[in-house]
Amino acid sequence: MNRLLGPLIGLALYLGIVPLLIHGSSYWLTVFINISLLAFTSLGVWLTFYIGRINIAQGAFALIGGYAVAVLTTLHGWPFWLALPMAGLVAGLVGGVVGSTILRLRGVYFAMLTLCLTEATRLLALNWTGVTQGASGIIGIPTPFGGDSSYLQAYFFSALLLLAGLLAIWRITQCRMGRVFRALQAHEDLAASIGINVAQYRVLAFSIACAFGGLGGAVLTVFLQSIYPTSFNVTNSTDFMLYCFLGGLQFVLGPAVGALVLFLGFQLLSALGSYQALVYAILMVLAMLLLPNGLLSLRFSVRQKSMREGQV
Amino acid sequence: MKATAVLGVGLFFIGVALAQQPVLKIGVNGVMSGPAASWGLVNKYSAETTAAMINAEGGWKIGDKKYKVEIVALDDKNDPKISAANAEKLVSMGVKYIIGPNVDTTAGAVMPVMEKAKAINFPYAFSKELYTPPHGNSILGMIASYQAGPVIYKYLKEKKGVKNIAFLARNEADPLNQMKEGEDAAKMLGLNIVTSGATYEPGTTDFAPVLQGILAKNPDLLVLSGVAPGDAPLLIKSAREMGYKGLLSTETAQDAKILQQVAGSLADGFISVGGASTPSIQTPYMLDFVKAYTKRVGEWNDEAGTKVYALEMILRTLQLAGPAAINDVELFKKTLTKFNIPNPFVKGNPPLKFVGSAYFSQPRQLGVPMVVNEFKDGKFQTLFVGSVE
Amino acid sequence: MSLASKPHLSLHNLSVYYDTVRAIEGVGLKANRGEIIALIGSNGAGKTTTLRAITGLVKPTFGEIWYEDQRINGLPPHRIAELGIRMVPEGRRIFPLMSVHDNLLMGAFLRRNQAEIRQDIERICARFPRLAERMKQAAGTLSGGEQQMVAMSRALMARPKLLLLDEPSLGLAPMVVREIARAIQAVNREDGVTVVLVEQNSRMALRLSSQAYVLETGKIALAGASAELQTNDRIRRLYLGISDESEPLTL
Amino acid sequence: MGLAPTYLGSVMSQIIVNGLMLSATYALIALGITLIFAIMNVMNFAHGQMYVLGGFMVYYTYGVWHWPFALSLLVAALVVAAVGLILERFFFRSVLRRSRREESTMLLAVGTALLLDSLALALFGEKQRGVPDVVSGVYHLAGAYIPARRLLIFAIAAVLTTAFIVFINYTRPGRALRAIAQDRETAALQGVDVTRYSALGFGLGAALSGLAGGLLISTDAINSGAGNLISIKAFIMIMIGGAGVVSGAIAGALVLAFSEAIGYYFIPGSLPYLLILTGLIVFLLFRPQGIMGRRWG
Repeated sequence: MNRLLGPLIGLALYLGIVPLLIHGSSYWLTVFINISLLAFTSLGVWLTFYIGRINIAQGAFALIGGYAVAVLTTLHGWPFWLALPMAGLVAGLVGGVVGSTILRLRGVYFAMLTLCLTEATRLLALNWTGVTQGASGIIGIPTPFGGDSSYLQAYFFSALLLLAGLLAIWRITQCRMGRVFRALQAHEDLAASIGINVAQYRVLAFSIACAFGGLGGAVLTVFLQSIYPTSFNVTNSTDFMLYCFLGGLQFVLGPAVGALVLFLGFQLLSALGSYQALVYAILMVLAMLLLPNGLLSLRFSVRQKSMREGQV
Repeated sequence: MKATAVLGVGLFFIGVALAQQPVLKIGVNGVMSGPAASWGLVNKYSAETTAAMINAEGGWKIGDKKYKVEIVALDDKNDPKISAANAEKLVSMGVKYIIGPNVDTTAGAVMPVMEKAKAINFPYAFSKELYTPPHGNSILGMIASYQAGPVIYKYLKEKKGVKNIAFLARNEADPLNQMKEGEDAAKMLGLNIVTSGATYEPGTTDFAPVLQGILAKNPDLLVLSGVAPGDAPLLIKSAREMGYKGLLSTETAQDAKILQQVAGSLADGFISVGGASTPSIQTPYMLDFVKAYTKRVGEWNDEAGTKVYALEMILRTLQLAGPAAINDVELFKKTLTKFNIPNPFVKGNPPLKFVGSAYFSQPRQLGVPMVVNEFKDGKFQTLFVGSVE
Repeated sequence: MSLASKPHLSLHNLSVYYDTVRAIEGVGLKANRGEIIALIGSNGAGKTTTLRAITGLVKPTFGEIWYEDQRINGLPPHRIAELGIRMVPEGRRIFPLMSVHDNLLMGAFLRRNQAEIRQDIERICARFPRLAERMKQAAGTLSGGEQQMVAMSRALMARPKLLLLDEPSLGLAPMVVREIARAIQAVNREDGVTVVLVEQNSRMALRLSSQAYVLETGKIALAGASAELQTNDRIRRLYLGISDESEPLTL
Repeated sequence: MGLAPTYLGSVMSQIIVNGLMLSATYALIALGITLIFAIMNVMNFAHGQMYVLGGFMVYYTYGVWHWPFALSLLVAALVVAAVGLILERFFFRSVLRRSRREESTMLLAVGTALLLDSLALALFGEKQRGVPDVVSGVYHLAGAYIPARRLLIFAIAAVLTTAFIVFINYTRPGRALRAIAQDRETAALQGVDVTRYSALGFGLGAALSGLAGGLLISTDAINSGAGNLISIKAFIMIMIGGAGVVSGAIAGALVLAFSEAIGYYFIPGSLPYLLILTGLIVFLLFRPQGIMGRRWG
C-alpha cells in the first residue's frame, strides 16, 4: 500500500492544489486540461508498449474519436455524455478490427505500419466528405462545460478522466490480464506455447488502447469545439509515443509525466522566442541521452543506489 | 561614486520615462516551426518590423498618449491544441488583438477562445464560418482566394479569351477550399471547367504525373489553388516542359526569388496575387518597410507585402476608436464600418477599409488591395489592382 | 621458461557474472601450443561463457586471460581476433544471407593477400568437397552439417593459431560428426593449431584431446589427462553414460 | 486534340518514364534508411532531415556560390556523412549501449529529427529554396516527354545506386557491413571492428539520403521543414520491399514510384496515397516481411 501513497498524494495535489495555485487562470487551466487529456490518450500507447508493440497510430484513433463525437453531437444532436462513450466505443471497435490483422507484425514493422495508419486516417477523413465534411471540417461543436466556471469544469473533468484512466491501466497491470500482457511483451511465442490465446489478448489490449485514444480525442475535440482532418496527425501520434518514452515505459505514470514535462516545457520555453523550438528539441534529446529509460527511472535509480549503499 | 550617482539618477529618469510610456501589446499566434513555418514567421517578422519602426518614432498615438507597441509572438506548431493554449496565454496577458493563426484547423480552435475572452484575432484562414454571424471576433487578414479568383478569371476571360479552365490544389484543407470556391466562381462566369478535384500531395517532388492528366484536357488557364511558393515554379516548369501553352495563375502570394531560381524564364507570364511588391506602386512608407524588414530578417519576402496590413490596420483603427478600445473590442468592432483611410503602402488606389460584408454579411476582412501580378524577367509586374467589397 | 614450455592460452581464476548471476567462478585452465584440450560439462555449466570470455564477447568480472605473453581480457573481440584466435560459435552462426564463398571471405577478413586467400579456399574445397559445389549458394539454405563445415572453414580461413570450438557436434548425424572430428584432428596435426574443444559429446572430446577439464555449475570440478579421465568412474557415470557399449567412435 | 489511338500509348510511356525517373532517387533514399536499419536496428526518423541538409548544401554551393554541380554533390555527401557520424557517435551509440529497451533508439531518432528540423530552420531560414537547372532541354521518347535535368538526375542516381550495390556486394567493407547486419557478434569474431563499421554504415546511409536531397533540389525545391515527409516515404518503401535488404529497398522504390506515377495520373485528388497506404497495409498482412525481406522474430 505504501507504494501507492506517493502517486495518490500526487493526484490529490493535481486535483486540489493546481487549480488553487493558478487562481482560475484560463490559460493555465487550458494548459493542464491539455496535459490531462494528452496523458490520458497516451495511456493507450503505453498499454500497447506493455504488450511489446510500438504504437504510432494513436493520432488516428484520437481523430476517429474526435469525428465520432463531432458528428454525433453536431449533426445528429446527441448529448455529449452519450456521444463520449460512443466515441470510445467506435475507436475501440475500429482498433479491434484493424488490430486483429496488423498486430501480427512486430517491432519497427508494426511501428512503421501504425505511422502509415495515422496518415491513411487523415486521408480518409479528407476524402470521406459524406461523413466528415472533408477539408472544411466541423466547427461549432457544442461543449458541455458552460458558464463562468467552464474552464474549471473542464479541468476537473479531464483530471478525473486521467485519474480513472490511470487507475484502470494500473488495475489491468495488476490482474491476470496484466500478467498475460507482460508475457506477450517478454516473449510471444513462449506465451503461446503455454496455452495463452496470444492473438485474442493482443487484440483486447489494442482495442482498449484505441478506446483510450478515441475518448481522449473526443474530449480534446469538444474542448477545442472544432475538428479537421489535420487536427490529429502524424506529429501527434509521435508525440503520444514520446510522452510514454520520456516518462518511462516501466511506469504507469510514465505517459502522464511525459505529457506534463513536454507540453508544459514547450509552453514555458515560449519566452525564448525564436529559439523556443530549438531549445525544446535540445532539452528533449538531452533527456533521452541522459535518461534513456525515462524521467521516472531517475527516481528509481536513486532509490536503488541508496539501497545498495545501505547494504554495503 | 559621483559617476555612479549620476548614472543612477539618469537610469531613474529613464526608468520613469519608460514607465510613463504605456505599452500596447499585440499578439501574433501562428505556425513558426516545421514545414509551414514561413506563414507564421512572416506574420511575426512583419509585425515586429512595423512595431520597431513605430517605436523608433516614439510610439503610436492613441488618444493623447503615445504607446510603445510590443509584439508577443507565439509558435503554435500548426497544432490546434497549442494554438488555443497560446490564445489563452495572450488574452491572459491582457492582449486583446491577435494576428493569426494561419490555417483553418488552428483558426477553428482559437475562435471560441476569442469569443469567451472578448478579444479579436486576424486569422489567415479562409473558412467562411469563422467570420459569419453568430461569430464575429475573427477578422480575415487577407484576400481570400475565392474573392481573388473571380476577379482574375474575369480579367483573363475578357482580355485573354480564356474559355476552358482547370484547377489543381495542394492537398490541404485551405487549398482545397480555395479550389472549391474557385470552381464555383468559374461556373458563375460561364467558364468551362475541364478537370475537377485534382490535387497533389504536399512533398511531391515530381509533378509530371499530376499534370499529365490535366494538360491532356487542353485548358486555356490552369489555376494552382493554394500552391506553396516552393511548388509553384516546379509546377510551372513541368507544365511548360510538357508543352503546355496556356495561362497559369494562382490566388496566393508567391516568391519572386524562387520562381526565378527554379523556373527562370519559363515562369514568365505566371499570374499571382501579391502585396505591394512592385516598385511602381510602392509608397515611400512601403519602401521603408521593405528596407527595415530586409535588415531585420536578412531577406525580403513578397508574402510580407500582404501581411504588413494587419498590425497597421489594428493600430489605425484603435487610433480612430480611442484608448478605451484597447481593452474593449466592442468599440473596435463599432469603428470598423467608419474606418476609411488612404492606403499607406500602395500609391493612388482605393482607400483602405474593412470589407467582407458581401461574403460574411458583416465587415470581417481587412480590405487589403488585390494586387494582381505577372511574373516577368525575374520580377513581379503589376497587372492591375483590384479590391474586395 | 622457454617459449615452447609456456602455455599458448591460460585462464587464471576467471569469473563471469551476469548482473548478479554467476556464470563461471574461479576457472583456471591452460592449453599448450599445438595441443587439443577439451572442456566438458552439462548444459549451463559455463562452457560457452568461458569461450565467450576468451574471445572478448563478455568481460570477465574477475581473473585474467593470457594468450602467448599478453594479457587479453578487456580487449574488444576484433582485437582478440587479430591475435589469431577464432571461435566456431555454438549453433554455427554462419551469415545466412551470404553465399558460402562470402562466408569464407569473412573468415579471411583480416588477411590482405588475395592469392593466399584464393589458395586457402581451394584447400577448403578439397577438404570439404560438398562445400565446393555450393560456393555460390546462400549459406542459410545449407543443411546443418554443411553449415557446420562452413563455420569451421570460415574459422580456418583466418589461419588461426588458436581455435575454439563450441559444441561442433551438436545436432549432427553421427556420420557428419565423424567427418567434423577428422577435420579437427587434421587441422591440429597438419597446421599445428591449438584447439579448445567444448563438447557435451564427451566421448568424442576425450578421445580427441590430450587434456580435459570438467565444468560443473561454473567451476572446474575435475581436470587431468583425457586418457585418465576416460577411465574415471565419475566421468564414466556422469558424462559417458553407465553402459559403455554403444557404438565406439572410430577416427 | 481528341483521344487518338497513339494517345494511350504515349500515356503509358509517360507513366513508365515518370515512374523510372522517380524510382532512381527514391532508391537512394530507401537504400540509405535500410542500411542504417540493417546495421543499427534503428528506425531513423531523422533520415528526411539528412535529405534536407544535403539539399541545402547543394543550394549554397551550387545555387549561391556557383560551384560545379559535381563538386557540390560531393560536398553535400561529405557534410551529411559527417553529421551522420556525429549523430552515431554521440547520440545513438551511447543510447544503444545503455538503454534497457531497444525502442529507446526510436525515441532518440524522433528527438534527433526534431532537433535537426529546428536547427535547419535556424540556419537556413523558412523560405523555399531552389537552384537553376544544371542542364536544360526536353527530350521526347515514344510520346513521353523527358526533361534533360530529370534525365541527368536519373543517370546520376542510377550510377550511385549501382556503385552502392557493387560496394556492398563485392568489396571487403561492404561484406563487413552485410556481416554486421546479419550477425553482429559473429562479425566481431571475424575481426570486424563492429563499432567503426557501424559508424561507417551510419555515415554512408546518411550520405545517401543527403545525395538524394542534393540531387532533387536541382529539379525541385526544398525547405527546412521538408524532412518528415521524406522519412515517411522512406518508411513506406522499406516496408514494401522488406527492411534491411538492399534488393528490398530497390523494389520498394520501384513500387512506390510507379504507384505514384500511375495513381496521380488516373485518380485525381488525395486518393492515390490513401490507396497506396491501404494497399500497403493489406499487402503486409499477407507478406509481413515485404517483397524481398525474410521472416523475422
